[in-house]
Amino acid sequence: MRNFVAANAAIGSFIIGVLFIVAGIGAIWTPYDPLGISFRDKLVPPSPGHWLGTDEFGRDVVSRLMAGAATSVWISVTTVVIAVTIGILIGVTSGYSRGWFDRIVMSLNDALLAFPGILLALGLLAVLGANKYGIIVALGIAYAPSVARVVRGTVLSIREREFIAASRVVGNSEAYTMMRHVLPNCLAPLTVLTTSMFGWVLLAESSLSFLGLGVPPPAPTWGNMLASARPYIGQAVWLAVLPGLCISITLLGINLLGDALRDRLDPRMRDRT
Amino acid sequence: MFRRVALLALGMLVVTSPTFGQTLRVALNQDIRSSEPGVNRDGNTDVVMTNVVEGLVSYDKGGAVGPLLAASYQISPDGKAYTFKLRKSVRFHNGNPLTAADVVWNFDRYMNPKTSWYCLNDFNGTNGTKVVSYSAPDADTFVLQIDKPDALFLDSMARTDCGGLAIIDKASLKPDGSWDKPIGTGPFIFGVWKHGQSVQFDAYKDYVSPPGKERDGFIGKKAPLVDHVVFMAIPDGATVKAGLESGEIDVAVVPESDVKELRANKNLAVEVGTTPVRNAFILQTRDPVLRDVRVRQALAISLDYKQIVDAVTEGLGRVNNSPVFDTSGFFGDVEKKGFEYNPDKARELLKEAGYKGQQITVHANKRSTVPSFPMTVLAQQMWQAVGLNVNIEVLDWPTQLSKYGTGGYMMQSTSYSPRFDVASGFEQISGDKDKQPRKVWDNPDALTMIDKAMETLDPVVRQPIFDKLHTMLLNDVPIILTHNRVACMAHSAKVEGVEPTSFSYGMWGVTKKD
Amino acid sequence: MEKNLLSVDSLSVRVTGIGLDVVKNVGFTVQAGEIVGIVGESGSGKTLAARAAMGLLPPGIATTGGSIKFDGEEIIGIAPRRLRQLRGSRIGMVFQEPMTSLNPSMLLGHQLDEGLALHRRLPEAKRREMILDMLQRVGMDQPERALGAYPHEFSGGMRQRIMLASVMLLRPALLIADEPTTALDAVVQRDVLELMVGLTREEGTAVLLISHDLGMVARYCDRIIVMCRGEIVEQGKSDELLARPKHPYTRKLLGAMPKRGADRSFPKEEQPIVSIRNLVVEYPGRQKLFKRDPAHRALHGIDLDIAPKQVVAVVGSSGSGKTTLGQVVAGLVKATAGEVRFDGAPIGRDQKAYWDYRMNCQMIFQDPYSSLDPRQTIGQIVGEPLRHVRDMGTAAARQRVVEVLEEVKLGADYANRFPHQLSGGQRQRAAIARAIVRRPRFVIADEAVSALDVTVRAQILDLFTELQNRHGFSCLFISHDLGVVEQVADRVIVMDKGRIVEEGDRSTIFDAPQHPFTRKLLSAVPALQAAPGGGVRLLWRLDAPEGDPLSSVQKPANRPA
Amino acid sequence: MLRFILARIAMALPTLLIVTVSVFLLIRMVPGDPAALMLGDNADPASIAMLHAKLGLDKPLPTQFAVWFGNLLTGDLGSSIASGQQVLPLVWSRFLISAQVVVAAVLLACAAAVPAGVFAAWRQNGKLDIGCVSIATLLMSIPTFWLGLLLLLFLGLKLRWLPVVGYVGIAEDPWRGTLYLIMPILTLFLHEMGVILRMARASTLEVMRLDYITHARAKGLTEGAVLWRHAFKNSFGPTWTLIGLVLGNLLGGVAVVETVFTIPGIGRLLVDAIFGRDYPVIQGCMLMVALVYVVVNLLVDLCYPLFDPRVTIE
Repeated sequence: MRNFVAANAAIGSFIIGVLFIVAGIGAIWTPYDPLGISFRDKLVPPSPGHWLGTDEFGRDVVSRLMAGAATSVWISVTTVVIAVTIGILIGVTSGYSRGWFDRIVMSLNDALLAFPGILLALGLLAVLGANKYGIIVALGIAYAPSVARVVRGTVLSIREREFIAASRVVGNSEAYTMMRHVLPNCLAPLTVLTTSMFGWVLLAESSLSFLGLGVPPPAPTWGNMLASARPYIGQAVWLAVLPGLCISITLLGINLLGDALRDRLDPRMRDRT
Repeated sequence: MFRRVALLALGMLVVTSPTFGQTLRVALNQDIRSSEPGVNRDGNTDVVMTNVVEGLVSYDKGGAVGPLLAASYQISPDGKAYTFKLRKSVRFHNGNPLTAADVVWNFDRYMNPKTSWYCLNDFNGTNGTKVVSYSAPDADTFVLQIDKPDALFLDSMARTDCGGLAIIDKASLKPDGSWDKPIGTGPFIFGVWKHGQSVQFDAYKDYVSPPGKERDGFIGKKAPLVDHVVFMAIPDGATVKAGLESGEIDVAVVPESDVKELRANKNLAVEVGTTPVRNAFILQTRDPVLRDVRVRQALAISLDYKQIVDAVTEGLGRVNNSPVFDTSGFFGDVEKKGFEYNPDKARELLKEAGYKGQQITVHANKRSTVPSFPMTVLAQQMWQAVGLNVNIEVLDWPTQLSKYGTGGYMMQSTSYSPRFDVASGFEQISGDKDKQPRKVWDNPDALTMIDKAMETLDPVVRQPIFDKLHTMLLNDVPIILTHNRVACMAHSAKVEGVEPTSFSYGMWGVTKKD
Repeated sequence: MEKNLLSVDSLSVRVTGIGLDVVKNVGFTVQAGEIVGIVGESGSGKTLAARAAMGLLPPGIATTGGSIKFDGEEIIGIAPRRLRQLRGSRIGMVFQEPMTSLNPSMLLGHQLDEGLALHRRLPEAKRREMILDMLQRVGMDQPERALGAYPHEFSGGMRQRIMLASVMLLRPALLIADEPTTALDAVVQRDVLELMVGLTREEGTAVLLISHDLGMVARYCDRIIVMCRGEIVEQGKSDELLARPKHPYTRKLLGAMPKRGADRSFPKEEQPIVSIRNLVVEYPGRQKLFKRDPAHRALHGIDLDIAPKQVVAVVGSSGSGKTTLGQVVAGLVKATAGEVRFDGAPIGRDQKAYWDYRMNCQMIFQDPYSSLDPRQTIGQIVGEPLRHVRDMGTAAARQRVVEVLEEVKLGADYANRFPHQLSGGQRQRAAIARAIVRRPRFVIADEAVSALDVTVRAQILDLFTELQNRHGFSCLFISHDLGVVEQVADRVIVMDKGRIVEEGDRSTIFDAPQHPFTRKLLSAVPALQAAPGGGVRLLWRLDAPEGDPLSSVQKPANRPA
Repeated sequence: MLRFILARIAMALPTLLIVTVSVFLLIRMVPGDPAALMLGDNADPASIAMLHAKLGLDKPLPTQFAVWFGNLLTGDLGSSIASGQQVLPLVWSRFLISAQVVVAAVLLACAAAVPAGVFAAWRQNGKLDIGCVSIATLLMSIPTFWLGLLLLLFLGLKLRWLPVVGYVGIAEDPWRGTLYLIMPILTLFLHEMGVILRMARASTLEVMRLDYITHARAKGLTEGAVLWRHAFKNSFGPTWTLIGLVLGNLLGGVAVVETVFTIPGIGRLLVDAIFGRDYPVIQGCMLMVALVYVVVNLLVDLCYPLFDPRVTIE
């Protein structure tokens, strides 16, 4: 099992590492122009010229997958950063202050949780303009409540630990205690959450794109590639299979990595017993 | 014992499949909006409902108006009085005979604002012609007065979006006056409607066909040749294709891109035809950049239309830069001449206009029924090739439409709904932008000419006007029309009689072999 | 020669994943009806050695050699079916943690009946009768009601009795008791042990009692086995082993038992450094939808004076309010009424007095695993209180941290380590360093040594006494452990249910207790008296007071020590 | 009990109110006008004004909300702009269709995943465990829309085992109705099975460490009895909460699967209503979704004491 865990961690890190490298390359260089159309090369099956074939506009699928990786990774990372930042702010203040402030913030939070992301995304997209920034803000706001919940829970449990009392006895102010002792100790569970959330956001972006609410074409993301491949599923199977495969493999990597992180971080979380 | 089992099995069959006989399954990309013609509608609903209801007049396949429930009609010399003679022995689906009194009752209903008839403003004087009075002098005669001569009045009566002024039986309403379901005179009876899923029509065995030897648009020979037609709402194109291949769908409108693949399947056939739907890029002539006609001209002549149309229609469509649809009688040599593809000249024009790479944003949408998105993607590359900095913004359709309605765009890739009358087709895009921001062409000369064309139906008067308008439009470039929609009807090889036009969902005259 | 009921021979147990031997070549025997104790500190392998006898090693840990014979039958490699027949029926087991050793989601009646139904073919009515009878014998007031209840409805002591009942129902030949009372209060601890010993004597069941508490084991066991780091270092008859320990480790264990320190006297007229007047703490009841639960009063008007340089101990069982008292005095909990004065100034009203007090009052917490921020280095943790010392530069602060770390015998190089890299004792040293780094005049120690192993506890107590003598801070020492209190306290305050029931000098309280509650507390704890030859003698301070619910249960014969 | 339910509902009311108000505002902030959509390129100002008046969209926003909210209190959610159907029966009937898919999938997933998870935990680190965890992680990583597409391609088009088009209610035609539901249920089932299996395994592992499991073994119980009577029931709490969450989320958000398999459920109704700017339907759907979320959570909490008697409902 030890080997299994280690192997999983290695596979997970490898997949995510490759993803980031591909995304990094895809952001600056791709074999073909991911937006460059070519009438003659429509729906070319995988071949030496186009390793993974071309799509309905004759655009090279490898290039689009790479550029899509760049967009997807960029969106996911930025979204997670936004969600985590907002979530931490809300979670820590509400968890640490408790009382009526906590109650109000948390009922707002619950309302947001009960709100389907798709509607929120559409609304914000329309207000912010249909581009990837809209998606980022919308998903960021949609996922911040989950972070806030976890952070608040962690804060509540950390508050009860004796080193917080110790800090107060020393004469430290509440704000200092929060910044210096509470916040750093929230980070371990947050790391695990952040990893999983990276996967959720990737999936959410793909789902939204699939429903036609995501990053608008022609800019490629895996989700909208998959969505626009649907009509060609009979003629050009690779178009539908490849982006889905990319999403699945990435999610697998994230899940494996998340598990490994949880295994690594949990014993320390439990060291109070 | 064995017989009892067999009987039982038969009994189960009866329970599980309530419909007997020939059933034609037709895919719709969206459920019909309502069963109330001309009130709660969209393009699909209009045509689907022509299976059930009929008006006094309607279109033939060339877009000319002809009698449907009327046997004939006469227009008074002053052009203000219309007299319709009704066809004899026409009965509603519930067996009631059609009389002129029914027509009066229907007009009462449509002209009542409470009905919220879609075309009320085109008949009550708000947007032009006003119906002054109507009456039924005898059971077969209906007389109607309008306030001024209007060459297009019959066309308005035939308009499918107005419900074709469908004549329905009083029993279509519930006792409280609210809508129940349409009891019309069409070849099919409105059957079970499962909202969001499917609507079933059953053959009207006692249907009396209008005169004619063969099918002719919405008129001509009409007869229900299958027992049932089920229109199934399937929004997803891939699913539709799968359904055609598996035999679960008999008839469907398919995108051009599927034609080749489907034709390769020997169980399927595809009919192709063109419709008066016009696909276009529209340009905001009041935009700081596009105000300069040279920039607009450059945009127009930097496109290789043949390549774009071939690409988006898979070689099935024809380039048409004119608002006159290419199957119209008015589509002549002048109209055939469109924009001249000349990238070098486009670059020159841009230079003259002092264009310095200002960004031009084109709104497009990804609705599967229109080529808005692929057209824009293809055009973008050609525009970029001559140095136009064009950016695509994909919007959802309601958003694009609301920007269209307020004129809040630089360019949009859009499609115009069919107008069988060519003058109406011009009127659709032209008008005073101050009053109606959605209008794209506000050249005052053009507006005067369009008004003149609407006063008559005489081709000798009209043709030169349309020719002139077409030429002016090519010069002004408020709109870049590319081609008329290609209708591709895929159907099972067992099915015959499908017509791939605007009338495609009219299922009379269609047969299905076992 | 008596027949061996259990005989373990050169047993080795290994953590297979990392190849660590946790029990090495251990051999011992248990005879029928005998009570044998295994004593050792955490990590000594005592629990694993005993569990191996039932084939109940946790996953990832396995026997690698030796033999275990129960009633002549080899346990290692036995068929699972046969092993299951032995378990419960012939060998029973009682666990340490009463909170987790009963299934929380199963009715007690079912849990008690489960083993009985499995091993004894008896009609249901008969089984029920047996269960009720056994519950009565373990001192349940309403056995009938207990059958239809869930474990969480009972206190820890009660649960341990139920546990005992469920095991003894089957009259096993051997009972393995793994720290059966460690998690309980001293008073309850004694009750449960007496009950266990009484019951097993009656049924003739042999007991293998595993404990870290040498005093307790010596009190009840015929023979004692001492384990250290997986090996048996010494075994023998209880009184002999106590009186004449041979192995140095045994001697070290005995030496670590708390002993009364030297008496100190304090001038009466001096102004108390901290004085508490009429202190009341109420916790508001939970807010329900339309009303509030009644408030819970944790402290009922406490008065208390602490003289300079004096160590005042507060003792009491759990729920007595002693921890709340410490928290109020430390300023962690707000008092509902009453006041705390520092140097005569009430700290509640005067900002300056409060800050003065804050600077001079520090606290040592119970759990060294929770009281140190896991994300900071020991240096940061210890140095943190110096932030508030005016006119102390960074260099001076660093110097002070090093000084203090050396004082608590950690050494300067510990400053860069993180808490999880330290052992429990080292962490508690760091916690003490943090408490004294600002040279406070008053320290609150809340169960400061309760979580530590016996030998470590002795070292920490010595360190504490040494520091207290050197720096002369006053101390409020909160503990449930009378032995520890006897070692360090100058004055003792006995609390029960939020009130002070008795207070006085150490010798008065320990030698001439007045209040029945104090007497009961004392009676539960054994004391050791140094005996010639480096050994000790075991003494019970007092007999169980009258009216003890256990007096009906037959008590073991009091063997002379 | 009743009091607890009332209290929970009282607590949920602000949440519902916030959802209601924000949906109302948000959807109206989005550009697009239902009247313009109905009129298409024939949208002259007079006709739009007429339609607005008919739909009540000409009034100021607070008035519109007051009217809608007032009707809501009388149980009237208005009628769809697009189809004219009453919103309440429309939303309810679509919800039932979604619920039938979701509940079936989740029940099946539980039936398969919970025992598998418990067994995997029992055989921790064994081959069975590693196999289960690997499969679960893999299943969890496949997005439902892709999984659905692959199933459609394989089971529907290649093998022709199952129909790919349309939907028939179970009530009208049990046999064909079932055939249509197999693929969507299978898709959701596979995905949720991964999630639930991991949770069941993790929480069983937590419990397996506790003394009462050793105690049960020490009584001589068979491994089966230990596992089911002692481990399973105590470990089911967290899994149960997760199942509640999954149910609550799925019931409001199976739009993707419904789109792939053309099932007229509430998710697709919502998406269609959004694209059609059908305000009353959007509001009705959202209210329903939020309500379902609240009710499912309430039911989960009410059932919790069955698995853990320490949790009481008061």
